Amino acid sequence: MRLPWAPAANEKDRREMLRRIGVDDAMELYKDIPREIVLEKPPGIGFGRQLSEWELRRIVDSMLRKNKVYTDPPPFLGGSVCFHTIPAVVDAIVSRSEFYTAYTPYQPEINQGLLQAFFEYQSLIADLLEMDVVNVSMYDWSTAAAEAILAAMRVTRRRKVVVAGNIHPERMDVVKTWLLGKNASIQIVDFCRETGRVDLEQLGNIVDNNTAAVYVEVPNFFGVIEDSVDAIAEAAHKRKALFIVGVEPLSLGIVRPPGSYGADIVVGDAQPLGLGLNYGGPYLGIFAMRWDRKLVRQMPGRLIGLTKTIDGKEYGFTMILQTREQHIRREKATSNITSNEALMAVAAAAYIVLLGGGGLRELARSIWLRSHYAAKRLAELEGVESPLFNGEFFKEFVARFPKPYHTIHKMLLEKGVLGGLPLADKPPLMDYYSALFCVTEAHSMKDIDKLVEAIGEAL
Amino acid sequence: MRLPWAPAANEKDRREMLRRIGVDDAMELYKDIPREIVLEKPPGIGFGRQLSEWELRRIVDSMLRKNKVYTDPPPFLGGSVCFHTIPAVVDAIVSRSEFYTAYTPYQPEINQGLLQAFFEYQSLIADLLEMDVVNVSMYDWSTAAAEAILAAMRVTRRRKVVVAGNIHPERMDVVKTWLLGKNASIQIVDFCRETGRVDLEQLGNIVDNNTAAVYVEVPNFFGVIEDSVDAIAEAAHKRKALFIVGVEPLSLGIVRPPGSYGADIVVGDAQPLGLGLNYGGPYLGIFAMRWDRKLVRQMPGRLIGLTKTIDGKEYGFTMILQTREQHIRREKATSNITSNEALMAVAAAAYIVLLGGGGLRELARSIWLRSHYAAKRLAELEGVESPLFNGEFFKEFVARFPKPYHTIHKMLLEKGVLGGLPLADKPPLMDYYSALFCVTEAHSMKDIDKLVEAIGEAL
Amino acid sequence: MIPRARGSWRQARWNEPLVYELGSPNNSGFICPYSNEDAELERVLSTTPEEKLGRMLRDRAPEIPGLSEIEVTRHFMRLSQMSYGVDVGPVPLGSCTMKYNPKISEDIARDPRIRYLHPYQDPDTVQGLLEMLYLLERWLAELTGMDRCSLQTPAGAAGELAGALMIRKYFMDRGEDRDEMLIPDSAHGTNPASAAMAGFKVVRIPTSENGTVDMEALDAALSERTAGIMLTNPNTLGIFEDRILEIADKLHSIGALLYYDGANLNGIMGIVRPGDMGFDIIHLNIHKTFGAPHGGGGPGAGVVCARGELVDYLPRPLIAKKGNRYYWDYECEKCIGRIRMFYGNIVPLIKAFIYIAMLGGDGLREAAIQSVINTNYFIALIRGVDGYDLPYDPKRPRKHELVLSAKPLKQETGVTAEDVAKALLDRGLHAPTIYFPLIVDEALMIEFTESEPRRQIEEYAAALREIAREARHNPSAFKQLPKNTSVGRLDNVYANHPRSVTPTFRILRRRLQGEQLSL
Amino acid sequence: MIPRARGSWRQARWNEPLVYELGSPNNSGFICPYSNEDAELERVLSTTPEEKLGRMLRDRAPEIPGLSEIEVTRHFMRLSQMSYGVDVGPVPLGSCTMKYNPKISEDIARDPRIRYLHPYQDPDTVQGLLEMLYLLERWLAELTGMDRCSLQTPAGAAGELAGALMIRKYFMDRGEDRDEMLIPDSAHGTNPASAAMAGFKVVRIPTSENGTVDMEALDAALSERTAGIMLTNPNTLGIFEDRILEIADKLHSIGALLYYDGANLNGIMGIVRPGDMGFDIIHLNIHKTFGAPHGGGGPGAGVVCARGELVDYLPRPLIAKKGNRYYWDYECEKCIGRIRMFYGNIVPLIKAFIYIAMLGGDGLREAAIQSVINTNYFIALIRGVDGYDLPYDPKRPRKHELVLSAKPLKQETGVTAEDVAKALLDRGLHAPTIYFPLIVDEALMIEFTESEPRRQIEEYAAALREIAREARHNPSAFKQLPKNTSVGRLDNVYANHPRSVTPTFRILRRRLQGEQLSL
Ligand SMILES: Cc1ncc(COP(=O)(O)O)c(C=O)c1O
Ligand SMILES: Cc1ncc(COP(=O)(O)O)c(C=O)c1O
Repeated sequence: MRLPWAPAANEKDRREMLRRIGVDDAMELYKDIPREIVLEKPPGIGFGRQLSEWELRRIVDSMLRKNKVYTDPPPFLGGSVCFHTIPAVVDAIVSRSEFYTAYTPYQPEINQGLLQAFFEYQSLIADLLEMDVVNVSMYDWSTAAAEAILAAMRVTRRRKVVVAGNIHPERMDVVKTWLLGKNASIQIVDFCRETGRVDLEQLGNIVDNNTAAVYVEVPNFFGVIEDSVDAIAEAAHKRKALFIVGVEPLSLGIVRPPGSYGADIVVGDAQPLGLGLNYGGPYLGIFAMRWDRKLVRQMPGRLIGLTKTIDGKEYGFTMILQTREQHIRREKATSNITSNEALMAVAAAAYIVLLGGGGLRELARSIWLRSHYAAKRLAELEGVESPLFNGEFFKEFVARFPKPYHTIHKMLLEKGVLGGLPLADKPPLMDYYSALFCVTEAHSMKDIDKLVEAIGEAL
Repeated sequence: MRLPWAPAANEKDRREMLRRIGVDDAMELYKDIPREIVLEKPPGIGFGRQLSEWELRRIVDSMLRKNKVYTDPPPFLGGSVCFHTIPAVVDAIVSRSEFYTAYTPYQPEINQGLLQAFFEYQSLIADLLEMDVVNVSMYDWSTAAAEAILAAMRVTRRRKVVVAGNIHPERMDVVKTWLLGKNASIQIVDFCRETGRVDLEQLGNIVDNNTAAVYVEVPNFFGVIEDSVDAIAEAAHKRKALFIVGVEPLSLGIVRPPGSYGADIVVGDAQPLGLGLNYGGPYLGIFAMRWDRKLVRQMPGRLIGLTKTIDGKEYGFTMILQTREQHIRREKATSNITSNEALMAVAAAAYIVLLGGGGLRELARSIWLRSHYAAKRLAELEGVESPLFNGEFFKEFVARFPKPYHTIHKMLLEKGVLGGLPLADKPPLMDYYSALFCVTEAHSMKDIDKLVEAIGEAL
Repeated sequence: MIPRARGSWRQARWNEPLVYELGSPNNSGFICPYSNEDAELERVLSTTPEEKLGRMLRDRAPEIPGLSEIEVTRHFMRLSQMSYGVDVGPVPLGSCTMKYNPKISEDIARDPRIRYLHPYQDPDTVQGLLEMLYLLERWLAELTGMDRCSLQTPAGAAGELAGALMIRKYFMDRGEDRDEMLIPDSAHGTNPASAAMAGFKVVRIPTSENGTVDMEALDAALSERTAGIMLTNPNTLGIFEDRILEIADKLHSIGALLYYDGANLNGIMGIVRPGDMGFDIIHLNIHKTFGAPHGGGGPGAGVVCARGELVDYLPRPLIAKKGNRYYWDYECEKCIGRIRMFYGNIVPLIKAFIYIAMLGGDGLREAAIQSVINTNYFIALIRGVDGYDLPYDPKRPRKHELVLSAKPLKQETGVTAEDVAKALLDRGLHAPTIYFPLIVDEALMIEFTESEPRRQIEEYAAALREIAREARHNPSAFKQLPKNTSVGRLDNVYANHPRSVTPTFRILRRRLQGEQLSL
Repeated sequence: MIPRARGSWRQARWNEPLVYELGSPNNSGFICPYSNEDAELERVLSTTPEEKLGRMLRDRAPEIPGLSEIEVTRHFMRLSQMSYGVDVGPVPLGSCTMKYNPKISEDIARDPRIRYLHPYQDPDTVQGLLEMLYLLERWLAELTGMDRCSLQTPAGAAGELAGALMIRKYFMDRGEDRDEMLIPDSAHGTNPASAAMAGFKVVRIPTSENGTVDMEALDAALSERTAGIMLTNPNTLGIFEDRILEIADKLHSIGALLYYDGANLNGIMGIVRPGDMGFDIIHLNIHKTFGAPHGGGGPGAGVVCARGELVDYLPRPLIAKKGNRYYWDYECEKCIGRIRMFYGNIVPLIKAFIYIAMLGGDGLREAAIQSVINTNYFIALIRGVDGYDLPYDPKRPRKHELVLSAKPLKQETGVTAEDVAKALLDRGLHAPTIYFPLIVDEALMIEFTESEPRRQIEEYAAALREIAREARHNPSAFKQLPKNTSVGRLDNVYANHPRSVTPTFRILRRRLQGEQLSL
């Protein structure tokens, strides 16, 4: 059988190699495996035989044809992940095979390009967040949040964690899972039904001297921007707890960066920065910390730093502070992470510099305008509360309808419109009448009008 | 206005640059243009304003949605261009931007990679054809054929050209157009209605001492393989005319190469070697010659050769025999060609070595088997003559139906089957009842059965 | 006649500045979609974000350089030429299974019918993708001898964490207080780290002379506190744990579980299954074994599979099928919950689907066999070369990888494994994994996988031979290597020193502005 | 603190053998589709190709090396790193308009809804593509002031040939025997070559001191034999022919025609139109002006346009629209026929569509203006640098390009334009076009287009300045340059010598086997 990708599989080479090894048959190399568990023949997986590229393409095509792609109008689904546009140059860059077929740059001298790109990613995100230290990636926002809380527990040696009740429910789940082995106590803070914002007073009461961290998202699950961040920071810091903030990075084109209001650790997801939706992944967990020895020594994940050659003449980049990591510190490591989402960091870096600070602001403004336009237009429909919460929002907002949303949603689908995210089964709202909409730069006014019109017809 | 691709367009830079130039306004740089023809405003072309990538994507998408792509089954359309499969690695290679954004390698030292790839293309095609010298490309098979005839006229200083009447009609047109200014006399040789092959006797009679060249295609327009190539070569050479052969390169996996039967010049198209259909182009005109001073000095187009560094230590590649070309020889050049289809040569080289000699043979066999299967299955239908010609064929064949083919074709389209090429308006056959089918490695037996069944229903 | 060579290998070197030196916050290569509507929007809304954001308004645009598209392109193209992946040369990092990544998967993974799918789209609108994931799940379960797999874990380590948490929860649910996880000293660092994250105490099991788990030490470690053992087999020495069935019995007999670190599956896939060895939970590294590229560190994908009642503990949702319809099964009575958001790293998973689909079971087995031939062929070529040792029963065939020791070389010449690595780089060959596993001094851990051409393996062996020879003649020269990479040997002390460590440009900027920053 | 630089630029160097040395005819990285059916097919057909092909059977597989996919990938990836395009650095070749090629066009051009279309598909099944081509044709006609365009010509030179043949046929149809084509001595080589291919005698018109057509010489050349003139404007010196209206009058008044070589349109698009200058037929270089990449020599696309009655002579088919339906108009009473098969080089044409669609008329004009600013900014930077001259009225602003002469440098130091070119390469900067146009001694013809960053233009000027300085100190060193490219200066004599010229491996092989081959 011919392995199309593997050259040595040709018969002549194989024979000669076996001869040199000193065996007649390759199976002799497996003779140390207990006989009773060696398979007589390989499992019949795949499609029963080797496929050519063309056969594979046709099979895949026949499957993918069953997927429905919404681009006209683009999806209005919210839920932390939204439909954004991706500049073609970003894809061209991550399609460079020196990048995507590289391993972790353990040998920095031969991977300076990759390392520089990572360093630039870290630096650009740092400036976006106004934080000092950024790692090269966590898996996604949710694991970044979990790791942030774990780090805070290590830094403070405390076990109580205060979490805003209006964060994304899946992130809440992930945090709970990751803390399963840590004997942690997670305390949820209510949110205000009017504004959609966290209940500041309750938060102040819950945070105490056992509290390792306070975790808040800005904007939160409802798209609402927490505006008492300074007060929250103070509440946390007063008790020597760490203030962890989750952010949507594009919002930072116009929204205050967490570094400016006292965040100790910042997490988020770089998906909006040029990454494909890809049905949920790969995305890129952002993880940043203040410049603080105690904090940074507890940082999970990989860090790239600037350095120089041993002769002092040239600059270069290399992995730094590796003693935090599992391959050296093993069970005492700050995290078990090794493979991460590095390539996505290259994409995000390319995306950010293509826009620049000015472009980021422009884009954030445009998203703000469009999402507010959508909210306003929906509010014009009879019986629709839009936005449901009166806290100022960015990109996503909840609307509440006079009839169960899932029936509206179905009717929209039939019209080729992928509407908002039904919140019937989504904590923290669990409301049959509400949906979470996301409107981005991908939506023209006409797209939004189309949505509103289609909902109008469905009401 | 922001030019997204052009950096210097920012206002500050522009102002400073103008100052350095010494003008206040960029339009001063145009003051030598007669006032009366300077446009007051640019033409309102495009979509009336600058578009973002996303807007462009949506517009293009709305257009492309109107195209119908046939992949299940793949098209059965013949006509010199057929549906073939393209290995993904070929695309990955021509997507390397050092390749596709390079210019003609006038500076060889900085473009060794490109030059080596070109040299390899030339070498691989040479071995496929068993010819000695191959240029880096002509536009397509038709212009390669025209250039071959022009070269033959220069070599022989004769004006009569003998062309087989069963070549592709568009190539016939192109040859006629290109000879428009050359006072040439083109003589067409009939073909045999039984075999589909050129009338050897008539050919022998037409070729005379004024004949510059005899041009034959193997396989010809009908897919039929001329089998008297040795005799044709002899007929031409006896009169000191050049023998020019047009070939389909994949056929050479099993069909005798033209170098083995005395061809002086060989032309063809490398489209089957990993190039997309792309609705007609870009393709890649193959052009090859025997090792003969008189011939090669008349070669059109670009040639790459192996050489060494001036210190003699390393090998390298560079453009050779440039004195034939227009930039040096001007009106005495062997051709006016400069931009060509070079990138496609890289694709073809990658394709050829991915297959190797063995793979090429395997593939050619498979195509032979499939096309013969299709012809045989069609023949089983009542009243269908398939193949119409009894000469042995490769890949393409003509079938004749008991009712006008275009009505059958329409019915096939309705079933999602892109049938054979209607020959009603195609010289040299001009037959309402016939169509030219092409069957390749892309067609499974099931695909072919589907075609046959659909035709059966349409009869 | 014509000379047959070019000069020695040299990596591209561009004196490419940081983006901060190239761009300015006023530049941009981005045109915002529908920007012609913005004025109209402000009119309709009769307000602006500046007005409404109040105290949460960012006072000015982020201080981030903007570049035009040509500058972005050139910058990253140049950086890419200063990088090195398996597409340009061998990267025989052991434990990392850097195999060739078929181009067809890159192509398909870019299909808009995957890329544009929102994770919250209704399942009925993504049936094609779910079908692929479903088949993949079935194939992986079959290949490993497990019952069900969760595709959610984004990497091997996350799979380990999931597995460790499953074990933890399993015993919690049973009311058993087992808090010890046994881990061989040859194990990958993620194993103990994951176990610790799940709240286990790690009990280190030594490796015996023949390179496998020391059975006496194992016996000694077993107790009613033992929750399980984390093993990889073949282990990180490339040696198959031939007493695996015995180990499984021992653990199971005291009610403990076996976790399989699937990073080393490549040499045995299609030949022997972890399930048949007795493992209860396993993870697989999609980006290692199944031809999805590593991306300079990621994205990868882990898949965690389980047998029997442990299936209930797998992270949810699981991909499932009812009739002809595919869906996500969220049912989670005992499960550990979610390891991350959504369903997993879809893109690498699709690549694994393609890899398996194209090879089939036979092809996977062939790939495994070829990878083992390559390992042992290399051993045959390097055997007897002075300077390198093959510790732990050198006669025993290795599987996917091998671990050499450069200790003899170091003792003789002072040239270390790291120096050898740099000398390899200097020849355009990526270095092996060095200093791992920890139980081998001056370790050089080498894995060619099935992808490397024979010629390349021979070249690699020849390079190591040459390096050993040169080390004897001129050992001091090694400390200056590499020279042919885009930059020379880098200063690790400076890189990590509290007063010079520079993880972002922001820190550099602050230092340049005179701040004394120390970590 | 941290050093601010890397070492000087170095191109990647891989000692990469020819594919002939890498592969063998028995290897292959290709799996033939449906090969499982082949046996069945032979059975059904009860024959084989070997049996049926008879004397036309190739006796054995071609002697062509086969490589696995990883080997193919690595080979060409390495070769690509030893290549240089506008995506990695400036390629300011004059006359070539190497501008940035937006990535979005690469992306769209790969769409299966373009790529999989067969040229003989029924027009009703390709309406979307035809719509794009139709719009493109309309836009180009509007931009140039022409009535109709044929998209068929695959390059500029083919456009010229088409145009020259149109002129020839036009006069043939009118029974006029005009066989002379006037061409300035500054013209691109394709102009005379195309005219000659169309059967014209070329009459050379000299350039006057101010860099434009010598009007007296033109007057003297005009006669009843004059078929027309082929001009490019701005001309190859980058100078606008300011007396173009007069020239047009002169030609038209004797019944002759004007052909416009559109290669130099970039600096004036959206500002002035060839049609308004009086041209009757023009071609456009899609790959120059409209952002389709050059591909190392191609594919490009030419478009040939005409006004008035000359429209009838355009190559057919033309893209057309009736009602809402797009179609190919084959009607050809007077037309010259086909210049090539099918409809043109669709892929570059689509890229031009995208380029124009995204910029719009305003954007095209902005691009033109920026390109002219870049040219004149560079002139301002280089003015007064010893060693280089700007011949032909140095005060006059240039448009898309400029032509320097390195004659002073050569006279002073012996360092030629070619040496300057190699010294630029050595700095990682692609050289300009050298020794063209022929009317400038030691010509350095430079075109930055709108794409080059200001910084890059400054770097280029600085490099030329530095080179001139070094030439004075150490002229002999220049003959050894370049050193930093993947290979050193190549031997042209050897390359072209009849006894060593080697255009294919086949010839090398035969020489190695002892044949004495001379050309
Ligand atoms: C043996 C072993 N186990 C586990 C892992 C962890 O896998 P991942 O990098 O996917 O998290 C690795 C790889 O780094 C490994 O080599
Ligand atoms: C001025 C000029 N005219 C004509 C051409 C010919 O165009 P093409 O290369 O597209 O055939 C060129 C380019 O080479 C050119 O620079």
